Amino acid sequence: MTRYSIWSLARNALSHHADWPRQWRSPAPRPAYDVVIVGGGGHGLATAYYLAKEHGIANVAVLEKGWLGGGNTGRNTTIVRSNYLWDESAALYELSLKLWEGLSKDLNYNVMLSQRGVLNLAHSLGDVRAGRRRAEANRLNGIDSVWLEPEGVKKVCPPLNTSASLRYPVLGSTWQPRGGTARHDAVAWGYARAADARGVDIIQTCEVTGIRRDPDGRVAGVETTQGFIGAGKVGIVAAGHTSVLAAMADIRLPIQSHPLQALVSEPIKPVLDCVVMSGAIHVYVSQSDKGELVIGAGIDGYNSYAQRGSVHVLEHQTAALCELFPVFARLRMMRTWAGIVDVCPDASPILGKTPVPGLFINGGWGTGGFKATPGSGYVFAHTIARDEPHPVAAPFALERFTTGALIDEHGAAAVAH
Amino acid sequence: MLLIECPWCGPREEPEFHYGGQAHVVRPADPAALSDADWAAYVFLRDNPKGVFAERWCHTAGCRRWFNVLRDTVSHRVLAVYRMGETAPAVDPALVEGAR
Amino acid sequence: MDTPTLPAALLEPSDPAAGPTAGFGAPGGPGGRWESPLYPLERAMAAASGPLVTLSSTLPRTALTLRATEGLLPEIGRLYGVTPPTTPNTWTASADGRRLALWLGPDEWLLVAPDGTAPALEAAIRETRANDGWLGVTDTSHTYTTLVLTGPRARLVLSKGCTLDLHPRAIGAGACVQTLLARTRVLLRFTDDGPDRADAIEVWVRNSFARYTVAWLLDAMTGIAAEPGDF
Amino acid sequence: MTEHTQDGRRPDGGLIDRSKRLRFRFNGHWMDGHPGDTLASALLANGVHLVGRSMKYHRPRGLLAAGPEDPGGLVQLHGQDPARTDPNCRATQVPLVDGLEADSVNVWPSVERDLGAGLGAAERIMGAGFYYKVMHGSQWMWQHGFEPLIRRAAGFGKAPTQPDPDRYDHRHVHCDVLIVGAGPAGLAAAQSAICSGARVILAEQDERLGGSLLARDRRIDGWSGPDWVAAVEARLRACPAVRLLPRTTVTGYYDRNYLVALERVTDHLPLDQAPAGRPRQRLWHIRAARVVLATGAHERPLVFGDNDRPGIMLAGAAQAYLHRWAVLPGRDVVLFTNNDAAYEAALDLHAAGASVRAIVDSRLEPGPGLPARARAAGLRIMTGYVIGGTTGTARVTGASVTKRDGAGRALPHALDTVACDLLLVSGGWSPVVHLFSQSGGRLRYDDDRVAFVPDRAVQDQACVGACAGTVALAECLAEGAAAGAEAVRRAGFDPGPARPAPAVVAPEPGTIAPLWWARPAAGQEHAWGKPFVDFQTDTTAHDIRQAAREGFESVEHVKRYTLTGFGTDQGKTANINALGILSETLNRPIPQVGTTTFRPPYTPVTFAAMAGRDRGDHLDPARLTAIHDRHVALGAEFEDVGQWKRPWYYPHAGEDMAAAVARECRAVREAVGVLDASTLGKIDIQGPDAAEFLNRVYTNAWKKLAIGRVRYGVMCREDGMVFDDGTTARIDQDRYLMTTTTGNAAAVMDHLEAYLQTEWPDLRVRLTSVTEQWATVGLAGPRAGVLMARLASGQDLSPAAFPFLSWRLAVVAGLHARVFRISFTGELQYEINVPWHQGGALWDAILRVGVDLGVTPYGTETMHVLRAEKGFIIVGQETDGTQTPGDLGLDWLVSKTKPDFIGKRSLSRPDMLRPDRRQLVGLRPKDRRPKDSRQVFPEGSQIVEPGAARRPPPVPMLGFITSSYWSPALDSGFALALVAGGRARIGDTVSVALPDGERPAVICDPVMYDKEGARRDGHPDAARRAA
Repeated sequence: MTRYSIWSLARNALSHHADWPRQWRSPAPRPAYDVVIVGGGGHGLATAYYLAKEHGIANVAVLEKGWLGGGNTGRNTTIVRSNYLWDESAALYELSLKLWEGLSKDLNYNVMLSQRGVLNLAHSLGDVRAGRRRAEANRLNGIDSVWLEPEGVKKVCPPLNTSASLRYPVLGSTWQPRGGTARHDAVAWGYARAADARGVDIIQTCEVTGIRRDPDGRVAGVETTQGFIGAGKVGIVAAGHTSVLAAMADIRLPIQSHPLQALVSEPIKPVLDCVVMSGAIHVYVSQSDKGELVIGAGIDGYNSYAQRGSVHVLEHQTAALCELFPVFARLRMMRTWAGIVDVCPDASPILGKTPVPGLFINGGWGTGGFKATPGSGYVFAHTIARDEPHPVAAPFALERFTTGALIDEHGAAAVAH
Repeated sequence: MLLIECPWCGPREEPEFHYGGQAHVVRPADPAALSDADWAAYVFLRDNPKGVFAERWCHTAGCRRWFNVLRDTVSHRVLAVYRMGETAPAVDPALVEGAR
Repeated sequence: MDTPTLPAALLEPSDPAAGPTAGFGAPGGPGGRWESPLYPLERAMAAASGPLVTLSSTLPRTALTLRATEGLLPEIGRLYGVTPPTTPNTWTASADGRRLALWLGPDEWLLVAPDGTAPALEAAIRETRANDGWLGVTDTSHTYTTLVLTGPRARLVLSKGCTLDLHPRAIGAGACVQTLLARTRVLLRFTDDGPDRADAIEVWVRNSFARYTVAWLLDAMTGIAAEPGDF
Repeated sequence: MTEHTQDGRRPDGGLIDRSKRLRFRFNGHWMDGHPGDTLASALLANGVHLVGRSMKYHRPRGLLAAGPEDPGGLVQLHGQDPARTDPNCRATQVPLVDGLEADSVNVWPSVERDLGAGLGAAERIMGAGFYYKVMHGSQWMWQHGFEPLIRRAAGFGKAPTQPDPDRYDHRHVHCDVLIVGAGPAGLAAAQSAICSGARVILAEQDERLGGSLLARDRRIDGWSGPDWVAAVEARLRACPAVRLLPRTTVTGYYDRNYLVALERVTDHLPLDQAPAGRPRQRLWHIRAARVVLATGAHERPLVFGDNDRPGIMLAGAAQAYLHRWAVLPGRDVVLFTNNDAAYEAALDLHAAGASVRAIVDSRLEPGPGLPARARAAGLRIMTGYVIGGTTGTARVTGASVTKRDGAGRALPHALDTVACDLLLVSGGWSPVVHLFSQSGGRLRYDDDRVAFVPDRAVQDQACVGACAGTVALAECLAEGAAAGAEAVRRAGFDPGPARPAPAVVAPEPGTIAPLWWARPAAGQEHAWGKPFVDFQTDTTAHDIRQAAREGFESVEHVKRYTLTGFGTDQGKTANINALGILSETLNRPIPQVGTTTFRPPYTPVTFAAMAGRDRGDHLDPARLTAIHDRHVALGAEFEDVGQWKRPWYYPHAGEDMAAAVARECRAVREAVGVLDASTLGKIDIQGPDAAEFLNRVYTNAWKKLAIGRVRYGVMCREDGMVFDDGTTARIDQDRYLMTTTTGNAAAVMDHLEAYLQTEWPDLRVRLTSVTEQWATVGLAGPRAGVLMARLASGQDLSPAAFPFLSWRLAVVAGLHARVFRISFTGELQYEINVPWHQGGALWDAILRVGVDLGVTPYGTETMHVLRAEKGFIIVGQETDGTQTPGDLGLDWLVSKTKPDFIGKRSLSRPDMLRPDRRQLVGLRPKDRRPKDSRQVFPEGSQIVEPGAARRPPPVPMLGFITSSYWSPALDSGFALALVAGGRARIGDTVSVALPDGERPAVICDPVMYDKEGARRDGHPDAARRAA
């Protein structure tokens, strides 16, 4: 792997950037691999990378039906934070945030992590109680979360309207300074390049159409649009299509797929220097390095695989934006899009083994998967490699729906739904 | 924005409706007789097909009736609307995007 | 139309203290027996009204929510003077126009009758219960605030917050629909009770939302004269 | 200061009103224009080509196009009112108004001398993906050094610093036919659809109808283009079923022919001329039975070295400026084309007096139509040549013409550098398929037209004219007419006889051969300067090739890696060239490289227009009780509970919240308090199976509740978690009245209806919400009985005659009421329900009659304190969706004998049986200091074992505080908490972990006040004192 640096950049500038090597190969699939990862998004690529790096398993293929990062990795609003309520989630997302903090260096790829801080606003006394509770739990879990009164919120985010005359005034906020945003595409590309360098085969436009099992029920490989590929183990990491793939192995999941829409404004000069989330009035916003305001909200209510949502949802979230930031009202919505999010009943992911030996699932992240990318890949790689859950992943096993040990993060999800 | 034909009120815009997820999930007659796993399946496991989905909607802002809809989750096309207690009608496969 | 052979109690208020002029204060005013949530807004509503659109509120009426099966409707019709309609999203009226039946759902109607007749009407309808365990009747007279929009641009004002096809070709006198207006559920009843049989559209909204709805309508009426009036 | 004159304006012609002069200011210079001008046409009339600077390299940029596809001419509009400043406006779409002020964006200190342009050598480094390859070594350096620089450099205009003062409108309409675009095809469609009775809407983004007919010299039936347009417009306006929407851009095409359009209502009017009350913009929501897309086509530029200088313009744009605005954008003209149609621009400019120095055609053999006319006109035509590069800085000064080598590459040396001040370019036309694609339609690449054209439609629609790839005017008109008639027919109307085809005078469109990049010869690729593809994001052909080389082969990857198409123009002129270059680089045909999907909006939409009227108080309805005005008059502070405004507390003059709440608490415990409880949900339940229904939805037993009695119940969801609680009264044999919590009222109603309609349709039960039928006022306190007796004179409502948990009909203050004896405070309490509209009268009477008893209005905060002293839960405060009834100490409410109720089965799952589940307990400060109200633990505080918080994280947490208050009655702070295995730990000392250290606390029974319930029927002492 050619290392990226200011020197390599300068050297390549001399040749007008004509000599840069491919960031990852485009190999034909081999007949079989030790592990096949289904899904070339951030989580899948991270899984492959950590399988190779942490567990020495490099005979791995990542199969992507379209282009790398073309699913939710390239469609989310790029928020990174770890201020989750329950211990299990806090461990997972904080592990992830710690990996984020060293990720650019680890991957030799600038993923543009920008730790400019995340506000989760409270608009009712109930929000205040929940916010304080979360900040306190975070603090005891070693997460840098604090509670801010409205004056403190205004200080952190001057353009925010903290006037008491708002329909739902800002009564305070949690504040995680280490939270922020990252460049979503770079995460996929950086992991792909690093995984490829360790020998992982990344195969695009290769759609999995079936999961083949041995007579004894163990997974044997996957049928794809490029033919059968044998596999000792298969990991499904295909956000938006988790249920569809699981169904190929006759597994029903407590997952429903919904559209999640987002939008950006035209680029403007820097005006917003942190991430602002409001679950109560349904909007969250940050400003990208390109100058666009990146805005999201809650999911559309119905099941869909269309990557398309309903416009009234966007109207409600822009109304909420205009309420919180009246100075943004004249700015313009430039681009909208939607992803498909797999939602679990308790707003926590499913991460671990399945009833089919050799088949593993990592999905159901709902609206919050991007921030978990490194941690998810890290613990999932461990789970696949050792055939037993990583301790941080263990509580997220499918069995929790039978025992009742749910990890209900509705209060901590960006928007309660 | 979906346009949904309420069986009584006719086509109305999506915000008038409340989504109820998969249709035809029958509540077990004797939950106590079920294993934990079977009960969990009833409470949590739902179909999530890419293609035709039989689902429930309630016309909350209108006549407050629940009814069933067959909808293509890829094209969002509403393929059929029928009342509670009725069985799903057959669908012309040519109309289904998700099957492609 | 059924010939009404109604007991007097169903025609006129049974409670002599009720009625629009009764109570502690002026009708609709503060402290009255029927204190409208709109009394602080009546002046603004009058001021905003003009030849293109008027906004006002109605006098109190009795309203009963009726739940029944279709088989019970003829009997209720005989009793009430008008048979509740089975055609969705329509309303029917008694011969004298004082009693209305609005379709709310396949087994649900809103009976609208002169103020003060609720107790007797409810009791009378309940009598029919012997026929059918499915019957329900609930006095909802005090649940709604009813507004009236008239004028050639009444529909235009509603179209700013209502997704229905409000074109006269699609909806006209005799229709009643439950839908959303801005961010609130409403019941719209279309009549031709305006001047020269023009539109008079009743907007039924639950009391707690009344001021929001009026404020919203007043805002939607602002500048209406400067807007192309075609619909 | 330079005085600009309109020396670019021709003496006659154009669709402008020369009788009026409009003054406007650009970058500080005052200039003139006329009504009918856009800012772009007025600037060109004044000889201004340099409008702005590009995003990355700060290159000078001018006006490439004349419409919404223009990538470069972004300005910040100012007005008299700084709150109305508007960033990133496209000069080609800004109608000129008197007094308009505009500045270039992203320049410092000025567009002419911009320091950002001095990057010099650094530019060389900044190839595609440059950011990803540096600054990955140190998070600190990146975030504090480099990223702020990038952020400051990026972005164009500046956000306003004040709230937007304008109004925005929404409309919802339905129609039989929506025609998008009023060019020739759209007008023809409209013309054949009108007068049939069908409802037709014609939306046009421009302020004038006509589209390309305003920008070309055409004749239809002997009329000039604009005259024909005017005649059609007059016919359309005469038809009442037609709605014309000029200045209205259809921006989004959604499911089932649902389209959204932005109308600019007053943006074209000076502030003082906008009628009062009119909205600035209006968002139309259109549900159409059929849609006719007549959205036209965008011309695309050619890619060659330094192809971005001001004065380089699309050929068709120059024609538009000439014909529509009578502006000659240059005097010495060179045309560079790969198609015949662009020759017309050279001919038009030649006819208008410009000197056409050369027509450079990349093809060896132009077609026979327009090129022949150009030749006949004596114009110099160079076929088989390309332009390699250009000269000039703030404006193009010359074009270097070069031959192509055997591989079709541009040779590195110029055959001739032709001096010019206007370089016209035309790479062919791209149909505007954005809306078609948004609707789900599939595109097809057409090799002959060198463009993507609509293929399979999935909605009820038709594409006509240039949008469908049709070029010849006569065919556009015919397609439009046919589509209009067909749409009318499908809607069930008779379009009448077809009009005869009009006689059209227009040039033959001719042929085209693709030229994606006039690529220099091998090894000389950088000889001619930067070949720009996306003029706004500064993507070059080299960037695209580099991306492909690095493995970004999907067009989506290339776009993201190079930022092609990510500007405010969304790549309208760039995307197809990028695709062409990628296709050549990968040596794969364009259809195999793919296209991108188009998503809304077609052009950007103002946020406030999306929000419409849902701003300020209209963001969400504030639900008010019948008694609201009384609370306001009493000076109440309000709490938002769902959409409701509830009185929180009623501060007297000089009182803070703590003092007010303490006073209210004492009033209830010692005298009598009055609470507006109207917001609780109320459901009238009728039918012979009502008791059975209650038995299934509540956890406890309901079949034996007597008429006149009331019972408390808790309901779960199927997962066994507490969902809501409240009391239900038996009103009659088959009739019950259920109350729900305020916030859950609608959810409970939905929950119950769903079970009735979908699971248990056999149950004869009818539900009707009566939340707003009743106003509810609670009287609580030892003197409540006395007050009640006064209000209900002649009726014995004393605790002896009217037992706890029962209800009565009564006349209260002269009003017919239902009175309930329930208690959420532990005191003697009556809940009086009267018809909603009489709530105010009841409240007035209570305060009047009870004044000597010390009757005191109390708010939700006091209510919360009092109920917490009694250990009563509040759903949503003691619960968060993860508590079973048992967790809350409500096991006594869970029937052991009922075979089933909603959620019952879930309660026996393994996790529900864990002894260490968090259970509701009370908590008191261990070292209690009387009168010290600081001894109130913050709500949400976590509870740990003593000393644990001093250890490094993660610190095991036992639970947390759900409710915490100062209790005047206990003279102490106290709390309710959920603590692991808490009920078995009563008496234990634990720590409340606060940011500044641990506080010791003792776990206790959650009922901390009057555990024996002696006060429920009225405290005898208090009652005696009151008497």
